[in-house]
Amino acid sequence: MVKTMTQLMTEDGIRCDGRRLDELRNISIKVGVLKNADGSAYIEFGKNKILAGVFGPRDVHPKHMANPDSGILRCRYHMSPFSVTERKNPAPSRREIEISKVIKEALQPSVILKDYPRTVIDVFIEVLQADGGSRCAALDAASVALADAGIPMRDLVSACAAGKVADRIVLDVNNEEDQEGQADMPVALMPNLGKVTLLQLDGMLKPEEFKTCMQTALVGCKRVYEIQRKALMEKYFQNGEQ
Amino acid sequence: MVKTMTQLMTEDGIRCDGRRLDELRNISIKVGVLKNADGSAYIEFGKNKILAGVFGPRDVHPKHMANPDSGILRCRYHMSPFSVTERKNPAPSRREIEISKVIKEALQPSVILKDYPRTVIDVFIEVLQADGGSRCAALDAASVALADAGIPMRDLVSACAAGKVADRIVLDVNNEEDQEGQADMPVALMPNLGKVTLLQLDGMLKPEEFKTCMQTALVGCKRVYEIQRKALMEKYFQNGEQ
Amino acid sequence: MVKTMTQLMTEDGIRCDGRRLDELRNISIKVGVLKNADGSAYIEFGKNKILAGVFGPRDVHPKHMANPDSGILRCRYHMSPFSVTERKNPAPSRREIEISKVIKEALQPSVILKDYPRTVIDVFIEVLQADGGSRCAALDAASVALADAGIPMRDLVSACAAGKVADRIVLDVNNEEDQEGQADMPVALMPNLGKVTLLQLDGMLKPEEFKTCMQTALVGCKRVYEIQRKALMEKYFQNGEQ
Amino acid sequence: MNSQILDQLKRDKILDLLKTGKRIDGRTLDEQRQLIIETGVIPKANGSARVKLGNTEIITGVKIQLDKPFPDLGDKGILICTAEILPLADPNAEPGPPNEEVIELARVVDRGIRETEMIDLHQLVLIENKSVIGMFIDSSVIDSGGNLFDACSYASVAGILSCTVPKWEVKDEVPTLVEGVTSKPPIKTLPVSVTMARIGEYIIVDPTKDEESCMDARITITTNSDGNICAVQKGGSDGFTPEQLVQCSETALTVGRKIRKQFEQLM
Amino acid sequence: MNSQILDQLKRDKILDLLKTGKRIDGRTLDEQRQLIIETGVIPKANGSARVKLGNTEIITGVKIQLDKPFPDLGDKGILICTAEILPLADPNAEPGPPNEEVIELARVVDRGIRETEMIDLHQLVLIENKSVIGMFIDSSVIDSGGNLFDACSYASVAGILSCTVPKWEVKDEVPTLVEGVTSKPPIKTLPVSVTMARIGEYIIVDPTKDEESCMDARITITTNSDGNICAVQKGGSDGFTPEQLVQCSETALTVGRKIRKQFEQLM
Amino acid sequence: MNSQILDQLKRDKILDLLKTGKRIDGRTLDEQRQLIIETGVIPKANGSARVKLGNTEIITGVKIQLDKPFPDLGDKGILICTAEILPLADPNAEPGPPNEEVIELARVVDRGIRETEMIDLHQLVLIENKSVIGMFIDSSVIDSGGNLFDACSYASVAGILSCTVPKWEVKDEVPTLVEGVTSKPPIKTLPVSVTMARIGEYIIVDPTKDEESCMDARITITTNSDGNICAVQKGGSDGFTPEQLVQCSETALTVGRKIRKQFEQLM
Repeated sequence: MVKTMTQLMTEDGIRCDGRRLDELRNISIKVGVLKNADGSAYIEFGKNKILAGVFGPRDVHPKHMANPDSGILRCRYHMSPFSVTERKNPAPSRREIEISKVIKEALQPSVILKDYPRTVIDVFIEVLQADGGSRCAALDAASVALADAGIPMRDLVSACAAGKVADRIVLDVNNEEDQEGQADMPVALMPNLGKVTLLQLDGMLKPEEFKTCMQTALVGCKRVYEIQRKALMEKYFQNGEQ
Repeated sequence: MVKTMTQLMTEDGIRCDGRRLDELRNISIKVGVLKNADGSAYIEFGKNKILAGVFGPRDVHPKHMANPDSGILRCRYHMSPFSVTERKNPAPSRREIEISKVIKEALQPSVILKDYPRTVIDVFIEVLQADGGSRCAALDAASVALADAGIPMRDLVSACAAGKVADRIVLDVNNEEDQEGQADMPVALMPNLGKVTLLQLDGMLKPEEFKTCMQTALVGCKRVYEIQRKALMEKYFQNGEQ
Repeated sequence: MVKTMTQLMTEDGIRCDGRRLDELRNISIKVGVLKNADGSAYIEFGKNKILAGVFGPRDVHPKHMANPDSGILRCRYHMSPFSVTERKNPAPSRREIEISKVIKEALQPSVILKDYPRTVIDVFIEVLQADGGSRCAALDAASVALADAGIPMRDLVSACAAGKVADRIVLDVNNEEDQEGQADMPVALMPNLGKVTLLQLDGMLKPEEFKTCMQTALVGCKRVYEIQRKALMEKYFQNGEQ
Repeated sequence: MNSQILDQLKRDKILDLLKTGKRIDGRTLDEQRQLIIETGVIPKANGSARVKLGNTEIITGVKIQLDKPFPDLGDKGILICTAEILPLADPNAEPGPPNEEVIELARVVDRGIRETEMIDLHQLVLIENKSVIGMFIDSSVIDSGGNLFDACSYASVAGILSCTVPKWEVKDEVPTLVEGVTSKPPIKTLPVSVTMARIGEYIIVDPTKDEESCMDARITITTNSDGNICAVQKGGSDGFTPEQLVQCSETALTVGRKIRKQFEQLM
Repeated sequence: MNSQILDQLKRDKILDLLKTGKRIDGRTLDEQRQLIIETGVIPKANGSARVKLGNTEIITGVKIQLDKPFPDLGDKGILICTAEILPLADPNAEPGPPNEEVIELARVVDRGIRETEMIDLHQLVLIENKSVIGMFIDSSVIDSGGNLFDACSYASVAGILSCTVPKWEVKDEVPTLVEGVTSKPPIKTLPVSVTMARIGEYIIVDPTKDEESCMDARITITTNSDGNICAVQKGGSDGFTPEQLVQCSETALTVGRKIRKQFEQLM
Repeated sequence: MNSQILDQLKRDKILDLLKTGKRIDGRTLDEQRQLIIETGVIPKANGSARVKLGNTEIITGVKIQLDKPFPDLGDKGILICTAEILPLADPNAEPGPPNEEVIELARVVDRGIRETEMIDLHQLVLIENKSVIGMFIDSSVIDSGGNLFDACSYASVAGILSCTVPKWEVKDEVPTLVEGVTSKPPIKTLPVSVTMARIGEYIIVDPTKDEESCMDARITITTNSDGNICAVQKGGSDGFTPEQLVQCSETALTVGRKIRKQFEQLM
């Protein structure tokens, strides 16, 4: 299906997948989906299908990586060979290594590591099917999986992108918009503490657009937060506020 | 030389290399051929030419691999670049890694590891020239090399393949039969304990043929055992029963 | 520019870059050019531009490499991707690994390691632009960087190549002469102790030429030594004999 | 490791139960755990399956793309099965290049499908010696609960069965994708892998992780729709008697038939 | 690590000074260190630069060579920026394959130049889908004194500006080098990367190594000549408030303008 | 390491003997160990040799196959010598990628054969710039008893001398194998590598493993049939005086002549 720029949005601001400018894709989160992991979550975010599993706090191997004053957090973001159009080599790409790092740094302020010196908390993320915004969706699942593992946390981390498509700022950029749009800005927020823990941008924004785009993303993060909270409630309180 | 299926066997059951159905290729084993290794053996099995060297029991590196309750056995099966028709990359292939594992597990029941906690016995196998059945020949040499190294053992391990060629079950599949035959089944036996420690199959066998094929291979293993025993006697008792 | 053999030297013994047979290229050495390294030097030797940085004596990682009776010396010779005509892959080539080893062994006799058991002295060499004789130039910079780091030394190491071009023995082979000449012989000398610590040869020399070539290179080494000494004096004694 | 005390206690308990013909999860010795197969779980892939075998869970995706044939195999398409144990599937799994266990797992899964000749590779040729269809069947273990061999094999087979193969037309020696036209892959037979463990003198089908941690030896036997035995892999640090192996081959056929029925419902 | 005692003491001292509006090296909060750019330092490369930003020093070389385009990007030339921290640049740098910090560094530098569309990649095409010009911009950190992101970015931009691009003529579908003819690369805009660190509630521009060792979070913002914001990368183990981020974007524009003037003198 | 006590004792004993002109195995200082060369030991290879030099044993195989020339070397065939120390050859050898010692070994063996121009590479060209004959000479150390440099070099030379080179005819720009026709490789000269060690003030030829463990420095000199010196490699953690090096070059020529006679018997 060849898509030209003009098809990314109608004149009425309806996007190529039928959404309005400020509308999220469908999101569903399931908590505790894995038996081996200490905590886990599965998210579907648009066409993203992502698993997150958490182990720890546990002993660090190799030992010289341990910190005597604090626990450490490690993160691996990995894409399955079948998750993208062209089969992906299973060895981690430089892109995956960078995303693993920014996700780790986005989760880190939410996790209370001081109480677990010499240990590690491992967050493993597997992207089974990738769509636009996979790093945000991955973060959303990972934060819920950390909570499911019983790790003490200051806040959840809720992530969502915004972007610029056909000269307008839109919430939650999908794959086509990411490929052919003008800007993509993934954002992660600790909603209760009001801190942005991930911010990236690829594209071209005027200074005013930069502000609007970030505000739009933050609104999205807060909506994602409600979905994360509900998913955790559903697992931990039978009568989750459905 | 192009070989068609019909040429693999004559109507009288004579195979492409002149052997009868139940006939082994020429096998010769020399014990103690290496000066540095604690034990060693060289086998010629048909056109296979294979060296096995054993070191140990010795300290384990890296140390975290050591088992405080038992010795461990490690095995590396490796093919020389010049051992096959097309020059082989010297880095170990996935095939070599798998064969290293099944050989290790085939040798393991024969070796008494309990008495050597925290140590390792290393078995290194080098295929200098490869023919059909190289993993069996490698095993035969490795077991003799373990005995030569003075490692306490419950039994030798004797290995030989059988297979299906031109609709008949044959002993000791050679290279052409392996490439163009219908089945190849490498088997390893501890002859005195009556235990099969390696069994693989590639091909297609009816249930009855499966039994016959295994029995055929076991007969071969026992014949190989006599050759292994004789080789050890020749080294350790000057008047080996030649 | 296509260069034929005859163009490498005029009948009067003037070389393709205008030098006489026994003339060095321009050499300049700056000491202490890096802020992080414990010692450093930058050399321009013809068109070679090479940095050397020294760290240590410091703890060895991984620890099992440490020697309880002596310090150890490590050396990495590395070429920048942009240092040669065709962009070079940044991963170390087999050539770079070999040169790292011969440089380490050429420096080793000059460094007093006994007083620093369990430690390492790391010598890192980066070839920013490569010309003929880069290993000699690298050695010259590395030895000065070791001195700059305050490592106790028995002598400096001074290196220079000689070779055979158009049937004549020449000092300090440049890139064209290395590529199209008849022999290249890099030599390193501890000038005060009179010991040759590096000697390699690629090419074809008659026995008499071998001696002449080595003697020529040794004269070059001694001249390089004066330049190294002057560079160190300039840093450590304001009134360096410029 | 068998030598560890916990494993020894586990083994004692499991053996005590086996003497009475029972297993810790209540199964009989030749009974598999429940197998749940769901296909089409990765819509972007050409085929996919999620398989649960007891506590073990696998996701397999199939990617189909134009490829060049292997040298000397110019009359065959390409079929490659891989398997990996994701680090989230097991506390002991480690990220990084595959170790020998994972390599064995992948190769045994691949061999079962290859040696039964499940797919007619000749039908995947577009231009002999030049251009063929490649099928990449990648299995990821997402929860490790024992018997990864069978679970990955089932997920791979189900993934293949769920496939739609794109159509390429050869025009002027160049294969060109024909939009919107697909077909099923050329299936010739249904391979079923059955893995058994020996604990003491008992042979049990489809071992759990606990059973595997104290087994003596392991055997995986793959049969095809015609009741042939096509691939065998013995594993583990001890052996089998020849009689036990014959018994295993019969069990593999019997148990295999039930699984094959589940596959047939996917066709 | 923040937890180490020395870093804590350093942080206390730095924070005390910041409360009075000062930094340990005497700069104001939004003041960059002196930037010294020298080009043509590697004559054998097609372009090169040596950049000093305070105690940080970078050498960048640009190599230009014939290449094949990426699949699906047949109408664009190739531009690849890399970065590495030489082991002589830092006592903690280690030889060997790049770790995650170095990979992030290289990717952020590359993204800044790519997303601003500094170079018109369409002009690097020789034969569509077949033959293009490839530009490899390799930066080596030779002295590490903090803010490697900006220093590598400046060195890369300066290296590109100093480039002479060889000329290839296409004859009979074969690109042939035309000796002695070169041109400047097709520059569309000048990217400027500005990195800021948050320490406590203070945002400081162009952090030194000491400031980085005790910062809470980091942000790198790249702007182009038209005053657009084109690339952002947040790093570090804590976050920013949205207000701080807006402030950072404004600072990036203001500070960026000064740096861009330095670049313009190279053109 | 020299510093270890055992090595020191060994060194003391070896030096005491050297003062009386003797070595621990009874040889004179400039005497090589017995060299036994057997060729054709790997019939499936195009050439092969097993070499014993005292307790050191090497197997070399030569594979000859069609190849593409290196860029800019389109008028030359390909010749690559490798060497590896098998883990069964030495208790200290480790499986895995080659370390710096093994890389040096391989490169010195390769250089000796390359720089003497043993093989006329121009005669290995089938179609200039397109298609050449490649010779891969792979040496495996199977027993390590000192002086691997010379032993691998001798095995490589013997392997080459034993080679039969297949014939390819060029038809319509395509090289085609001519069955049953072979020739000898185009040999121009016979390289002989001679390695010497310095222990104290003594220079000894063909050091054993014990002698190597306490030597001060090492030198390998390769000469050709015309008595030229073609390749030199100094190794070890100390140096030589210029006079010692001249002495070594003379010894390399004298000792080399005897070895060359052994090679001539293989031709």
